[in-house]
Amino acid sequence: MAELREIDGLRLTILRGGGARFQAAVTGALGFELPEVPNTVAGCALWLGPDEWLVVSDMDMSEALEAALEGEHRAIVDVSDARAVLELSGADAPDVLASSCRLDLRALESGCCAQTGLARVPLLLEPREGGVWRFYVGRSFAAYTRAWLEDAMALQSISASP
Amino acid sequence: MMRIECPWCGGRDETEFHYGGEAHIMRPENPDALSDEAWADYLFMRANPKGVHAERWMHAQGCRRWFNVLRHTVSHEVVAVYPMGTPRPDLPETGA
Amino acid sequence: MTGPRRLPNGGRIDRSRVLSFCFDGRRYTGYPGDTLASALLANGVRLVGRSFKYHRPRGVMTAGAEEPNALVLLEPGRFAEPNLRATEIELYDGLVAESVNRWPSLRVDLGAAAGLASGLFVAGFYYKTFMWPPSWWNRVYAPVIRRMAGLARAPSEPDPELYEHRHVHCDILVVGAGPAGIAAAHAAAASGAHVILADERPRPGGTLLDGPAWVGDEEGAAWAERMLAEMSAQVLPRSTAFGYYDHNFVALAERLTEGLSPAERGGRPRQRVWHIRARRVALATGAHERPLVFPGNDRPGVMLAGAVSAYIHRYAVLPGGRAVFLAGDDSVYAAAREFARHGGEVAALVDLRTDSAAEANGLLVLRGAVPLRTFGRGAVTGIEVEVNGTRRRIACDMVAMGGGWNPAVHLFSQSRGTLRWDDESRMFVPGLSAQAERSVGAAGGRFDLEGCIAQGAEAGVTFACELGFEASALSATPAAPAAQPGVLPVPPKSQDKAFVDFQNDVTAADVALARREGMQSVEHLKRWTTLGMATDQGKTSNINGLALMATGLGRPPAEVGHTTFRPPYTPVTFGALAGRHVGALADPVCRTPMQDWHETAGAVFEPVGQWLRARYYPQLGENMREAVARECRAVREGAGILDASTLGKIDIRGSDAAEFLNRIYVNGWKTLGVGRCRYGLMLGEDGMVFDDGVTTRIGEHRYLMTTTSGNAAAVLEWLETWLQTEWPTLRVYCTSVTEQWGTITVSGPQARALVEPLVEDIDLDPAAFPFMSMREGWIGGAPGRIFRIAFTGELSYELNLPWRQALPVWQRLVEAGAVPYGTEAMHVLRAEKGFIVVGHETDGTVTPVDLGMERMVSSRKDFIGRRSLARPDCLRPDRKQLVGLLPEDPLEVLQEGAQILEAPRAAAPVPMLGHVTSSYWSAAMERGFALALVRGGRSRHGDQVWASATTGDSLVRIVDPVFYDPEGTRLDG
Amino acid sequence: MARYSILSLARNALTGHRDWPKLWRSPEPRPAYEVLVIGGGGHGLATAYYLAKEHGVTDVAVVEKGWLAGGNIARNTTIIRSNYLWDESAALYEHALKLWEGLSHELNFNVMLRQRGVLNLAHTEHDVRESIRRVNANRLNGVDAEWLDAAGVKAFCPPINISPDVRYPVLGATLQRRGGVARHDAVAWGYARGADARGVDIIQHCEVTGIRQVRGRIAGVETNRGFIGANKVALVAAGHSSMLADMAGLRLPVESHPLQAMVSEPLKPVLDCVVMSNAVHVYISQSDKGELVLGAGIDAFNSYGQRGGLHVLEDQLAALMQLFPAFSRVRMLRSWGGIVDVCPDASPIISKTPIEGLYINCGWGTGGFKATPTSGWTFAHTIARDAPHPLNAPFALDRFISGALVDEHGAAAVAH
Ligand SMILES: Cc1cc2nc3c(=O)[nH]c(=O)nc-3n(C[C@H](O)[C@H](O)[C@H](O)COP(=O)(O)OP(=O)(O)OC[C@H]3O[C@@H](n4cnc5c(N)ncnc54)[C@H](O)[C@@H]3O)c2cc1C
Ligand SMILES: NC(=O)c1ccc[n+]([C@@H]2O[C@H](COP(=O)([O-])OP(=O)(O)OC[C@H]3O[C@@H](n4cnc5c(N)ncnc54)[C@H](O)[C@@H]3O)[C@@H](O)[C@H]2O)c1
Ligand SMILES: Cc1cc2nc3c(=O)[nH]c(=O)nc-3n(C[C@H](O)[C@H](O)[C@H](O)COP(=O)(O)O)c2cc1C
Ligand SMILES: [Zn+2]
Repeated sequence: MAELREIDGLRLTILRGGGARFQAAVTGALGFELPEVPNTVAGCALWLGPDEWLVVSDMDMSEALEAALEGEHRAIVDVSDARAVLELSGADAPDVLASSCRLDLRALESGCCAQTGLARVPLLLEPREGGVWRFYVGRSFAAYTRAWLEDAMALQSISASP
Repeated sequence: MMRIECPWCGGRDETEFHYGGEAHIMRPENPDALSDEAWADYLFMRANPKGVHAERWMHAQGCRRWFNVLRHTVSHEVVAVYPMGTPRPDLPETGA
Repeated sequence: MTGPRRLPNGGRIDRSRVLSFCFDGRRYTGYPGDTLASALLANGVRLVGRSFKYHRPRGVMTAGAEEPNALVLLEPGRFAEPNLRATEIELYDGLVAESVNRWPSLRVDLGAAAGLASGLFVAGFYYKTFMWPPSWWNRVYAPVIRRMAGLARAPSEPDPELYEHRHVHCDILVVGAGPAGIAAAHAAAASGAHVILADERPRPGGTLLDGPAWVGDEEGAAWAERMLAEMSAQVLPRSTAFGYYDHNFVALAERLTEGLSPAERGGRPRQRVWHIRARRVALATGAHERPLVFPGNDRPGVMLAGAVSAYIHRYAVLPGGRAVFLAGDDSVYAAAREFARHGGEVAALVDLRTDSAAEANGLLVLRGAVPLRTFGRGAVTGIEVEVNGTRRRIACDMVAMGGGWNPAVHLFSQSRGTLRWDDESRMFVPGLSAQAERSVGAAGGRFDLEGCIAQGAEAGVTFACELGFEASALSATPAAPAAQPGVLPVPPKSQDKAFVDFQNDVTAADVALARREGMQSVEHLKRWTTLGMATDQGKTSNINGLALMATGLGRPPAEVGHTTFRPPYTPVTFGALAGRHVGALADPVCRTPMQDWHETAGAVFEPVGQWLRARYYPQLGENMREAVARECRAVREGAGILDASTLGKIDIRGSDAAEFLNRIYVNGWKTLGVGRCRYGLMLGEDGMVFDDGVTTRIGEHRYLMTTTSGNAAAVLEWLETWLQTEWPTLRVYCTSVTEQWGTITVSGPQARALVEPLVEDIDLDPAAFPFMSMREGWIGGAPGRIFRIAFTGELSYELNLPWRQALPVWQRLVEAGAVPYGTEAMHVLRAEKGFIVVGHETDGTVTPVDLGMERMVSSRKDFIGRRSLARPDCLRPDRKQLVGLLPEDPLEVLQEGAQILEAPRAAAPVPMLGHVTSSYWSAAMERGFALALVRGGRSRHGDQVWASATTGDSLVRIVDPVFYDPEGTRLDG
Repeated sequence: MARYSILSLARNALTGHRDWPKLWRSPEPRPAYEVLVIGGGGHGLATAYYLAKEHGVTDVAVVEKGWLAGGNIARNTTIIRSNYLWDESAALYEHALKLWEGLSHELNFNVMLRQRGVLNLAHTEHDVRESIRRVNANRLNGVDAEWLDAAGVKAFCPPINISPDVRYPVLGATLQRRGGVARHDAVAWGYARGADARGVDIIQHCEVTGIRQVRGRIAGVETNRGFIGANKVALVAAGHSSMLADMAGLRLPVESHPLQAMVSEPLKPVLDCVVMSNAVHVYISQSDKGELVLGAGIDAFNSYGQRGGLHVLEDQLAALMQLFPAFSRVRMLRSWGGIVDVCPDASPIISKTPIEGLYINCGWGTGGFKATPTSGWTFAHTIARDAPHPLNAPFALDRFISGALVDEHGAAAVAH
């Protein structure tokens, strides 16, 4: 069994920058330290690159960040619309994912995240508590990604049936 | 299909990467000062060795960072991964 | 009982159910657990196929993946599968199969006439003939050759079934679930490692199921079952590892519906391709038995000895009544004993050697014998052998042969491991590994059961330890018993055909002929004779072929070498490799916020990159030209709206952003004011135009770049590449915001009137909001931006709205009277203005100077591609340059891609001056017009030339490429 | 050279085929040759053949590091066509096609040229435009070319799917009727036999390990079988060109990539023409033996491994499923890879070099099989006369300096 749903209402912000001052200022604004370990999540920030994070929150963080980072070399870019958020859950979710995802899913647990490809679509994968797999995927690709996953779910349930 | 070690994300399948060809080809400081031959050398001429090749890869579906790789062009063995801007590391002779 | 040759008991079949099946129109019965081959043999069917070239009658020769003869077309019709091996098809009720490569029937095959002329049709004969008269080759010979060739008919209907993929990582992959593989998986899994054990067959056990086997005092099959029950490995039956690729990547094809009739499959995916990345791989793929090469060795009824034992034990089928066993190694004795024990009559055990000590259990043994020929019309009725100089003819209905064993080193070799010829055992065995892998059991050249198991377990433990799991040490693998090498073939003396490659009809004489003609390398032998190129890929023939060549050359096999093992190990279905990337899921489709709307509106779409863009919106009764003309008029006379959401958008930030743009674009960026827009052109380092678009300075150190729709990802990567590799010190960040902003272009004299009601805080007055500038504000209740840029030449507002809020604004604009126009009208409108489109006016060979944009090209700075523009070829005055064209017949619309000629077409070759890059009907001018690249065109305005198209040649006049409103008076509405 | 004919075949059948002569000798290398050709692939052998036949230069050796014709000539998908966009290429490939048309007789060796027609499919408006552009250019250059709409494609190639409901529908295609396929190995063997008969020494298992120059002039080559002197050395080593050029201190605008191909199990005739698609990236034909022969694009990275990744084949088959859904249940029998030498402009180099006595022929990338006859013909001319023939003059090394590239990427579809 697996289930797929779309999550609405999250604010997504790309944050770019680096260095101690930057880190400190971000910590001040967000209340937690940005994850420095690649492919991990801290607070509400997901690691995307050595100087790049995705901040996921209920409210717009960009003003606070802009204010805190005044004078720093940084980028704060709202991508709330640019990416759709999907969540796949259920016992079959890993098998559904394995229909196209080439990551070692065994190595992924909550607290991690990974950018990768699924069915030729680039996306960001975040395993969450309770066996939930969250995807952040380019908005224009969302329909295709859903269709792919729904197809994989259907095949999975047929194969699983005796 | 190869597995390539992204210096940030670790080993990922080749399909996540874009290949960038030979590494360490510096864009000339002052192109105008170059002869047509020298410019052609920069633009087109490549080492293309059979053996260990210094090359660039970008983790396109991942962290989107470029990095350098030493890879054997026959065995496809990846013998070193190192950051952009650092010189090619010395290697003990590999028999691969 | 299902067939006269079925034994009353035994076998791993389910006798509780009788299955009925049909072969070549005749009905037979069998049991679950049978293969098509075993069921046919049980029914006494011996003729099952015809060979490729001579159409010789053939029977089942093996019991597995190496079968060269028994090929069938399974389920003619929608579920057709060509060229399957009957030895691998699991029987199901209602199965229908046909033999292949025969006409009109298997028994009476006219193609067998080729066999009569086989004296001519030796290896390589094609190359020596069919050349006279020359015209006959294409008309007569080749079509006949083609009709004769090929095995089964190709399927002709779309595939009703589905295939899927799975990607997994594991610690240890074990290929082959015979004793060695089971032992390896068991030992490895016990350590807690994640182990996958795959076997191509439906049931694990390997050769343990083929004959009597004891592991200690446990019966072999029971041992296998117990071990499997005990271990926590993931077991994949019916899964063939078909390719071993770089970095321990192994691909498997799993057959999910094997043994089920089409009706029983219930929409289940038919096959699944596993992509396994394993940290360690154990190859326990067993060995293939080597046929003997002697005249008449291809008659139906001649089988491999191991297969005879397998048919008895797996399927309770005694494939013959009275048999001659031809032994090239000791394992044939065991098969003969089994045959006799199960009621078969062993007419003789003919040993080609003189020195075997194998136990014959009272069977008649003829030592030092040479098989001379076989007899029989449909199937074998006897064999002649020579023993000590005397010839003996022995009547029989089956000949079981075995020349020794070839380790199944296919995957090992694919992994780039090097093979070693072992003189003692006379076989190629795995030598140096190239990857994290080990061959164990028969695949590694080990043939004693105890040794196979010990070797497997040792590999399992070693792997587990290497990977950091705790595994208990085992007792060491016992020393291998003395090698019992089989025999290698020697060239037979007789004229009768002695087959080496059964499917492709390559005989020992062909090998000798190839040698005499100089085709002495095994690779030449293969390509000259097609040895090893059939659907079995030489599993039974390669070693015999190279051994014959070695003997002929008087060189050791090690020197002669082997041909290359290539994936797949056994054939893999195309559809399975394609997986779910078919039909609607073939390739991602990118959708804009207005995509649903376009679909509802009946738009015709065109692929642009991964997008499907609305090309035009035909209204009732309109053809494309009418629709596009209407859309164009709407823009020129009223207002149109275009969904431009597909344009690439890149947010560029940082204190060095202007410097960065300066290096990327041909033109200068340092003077652009905040809120202003500028058109930019970027080149490859070779000086050729790569992309273009408008970039806007939206803040002190912040720009928004737009790119062409198809190039968005490439441009972002281009920017990142330069930043990361050449200019890491530039303080610039680039972020894609393509899908953040839905983009609606409102264009036409009425544009302002349409936009005005939507905006709350932006003054649209041209004085306050001039051309090539940008304003931020609220649009239709959403925070957005408006750009005054115009690809149509009309007053235009390009609205950027948050993606999810774009559709309502679009709908409001439509309701207010804006006419949606598609990419085709957009192209017409921009071409009227002489604006280029990358991909129309450029093809990777066009510089900005060619496009007449030399004034844009800054001389005060360096930029990517600049130096290339100074190369001699880029300075030629006769380069092709962008011009406009007007057909002398105003009603004519030139063909895009028409070539420009000085004079009407003459005899080829005709010098060409250039070509039409874009051509349309202009509703505004009420005439056809075009853009073109023409040699030295800029200095030729006014000249008449010809446009030469597939549809004919037309007289055209070269003009300035700006056709419409050259002064730009319409920009402000 | 013993001539092949129906009679000779019948005569030999009577004597049990005992008396066929060797196709070529296996001579020991002599100390020196006038011309030494490095590379016993199709192009090297054709070069030697035409040196002897057209220019009377018979003091020639071809040295091959492995078995004769085991490089790309042994592993290509055998597509032959001449419908290239630019005048320079069209002239070159059309000359080749004309030679192909008489080759079996010229060589007295049936190379099994089958002119079944080559379709280059168009799937987007862009493809359509560029296809028509090429058709027009071809016709004006005297190359046969037609533009077919989707219905025309279906009529010419019945098994193809032209439904508009697929992701990349077939909008039309260019057709070159004279295009087709040939038996790749036979081409090399035929040239080898012809060259050998004219006195050329073909030396297999002889690997060049160094190129000796004396005072800026070629003196000969070092090989694993010793030094062989030569007045002129011709590099025709396809995927290994950079390696050899490097031995002479030359850098080339060439990179070596894997290019993969595959065959299906043999089937009764089902596809009578060659179908190529750039946009969805696959090309297919059916051989005389009945296999479907398929290829795709190169693997992205540099390699001398003669193998590539499975994903390339998977993508290619997914593309095929759009074009030929009925082939879904056909099975892949064998896949393999070659090493293709790719130039930045997807055009070859047939050229003198800055080193006196050294000539180079390379950069054919994914598409040199079809050019084999002319590649050899023009190269022989260049070597014998020490000057290019007008046909290959545009394909000199110095075009990379002047910028006069012959860019066949943009419009000429997949360059096979
Ligand atoms: C999978 C694939 C599909 C293709 N499909 C097509 C197609 O459909 N149509 C088409 O026109 N073209 C096609 N090609 C391209 C075509 O095969 C090549 O362009 C052409 O064969 C190259 O010329 P060649 O035959 O001389 O090369 P090769 O056969 O590669 O000859 C070069 C020879 O040089 C030898 N050599 C290298 N180094 C040394 C040394 N140091 N000393 C001695 N000898 C050396 C090599 O061993 C080799 O035999 C394809 C290529 C591949 C790989
Ligand atoms: N000369 C002899 O006496 C002789 C000869 C042959 C075998 N044997 C006996 O055979 C046994 C060898 O055991 P083993 O475990 O090495 O081999 P095995 O033959 O018992 O098992 C190999 C298994 O691997 C499977 N396989 C092969 N290739 C595969 C692939 N690519 N993908 C998936 N599955 C694949 C086979 O179908 C088989 O089930 C021993 O018992 C030995 O005594 C003896
Ligand atoms: C046009 C063509 C057709 C081929 N047909 C077959 C075939 O029917 N069976 C086969 O096993 N291999 C076939 N091959 C592939 C060869 O076996 C071999 O893989 C190829 O020549 C590359 O050599 P290698 O695999 O030894 O490296 C074919 C190759 C080509 C180029
Ligand atoms: Zn990464």
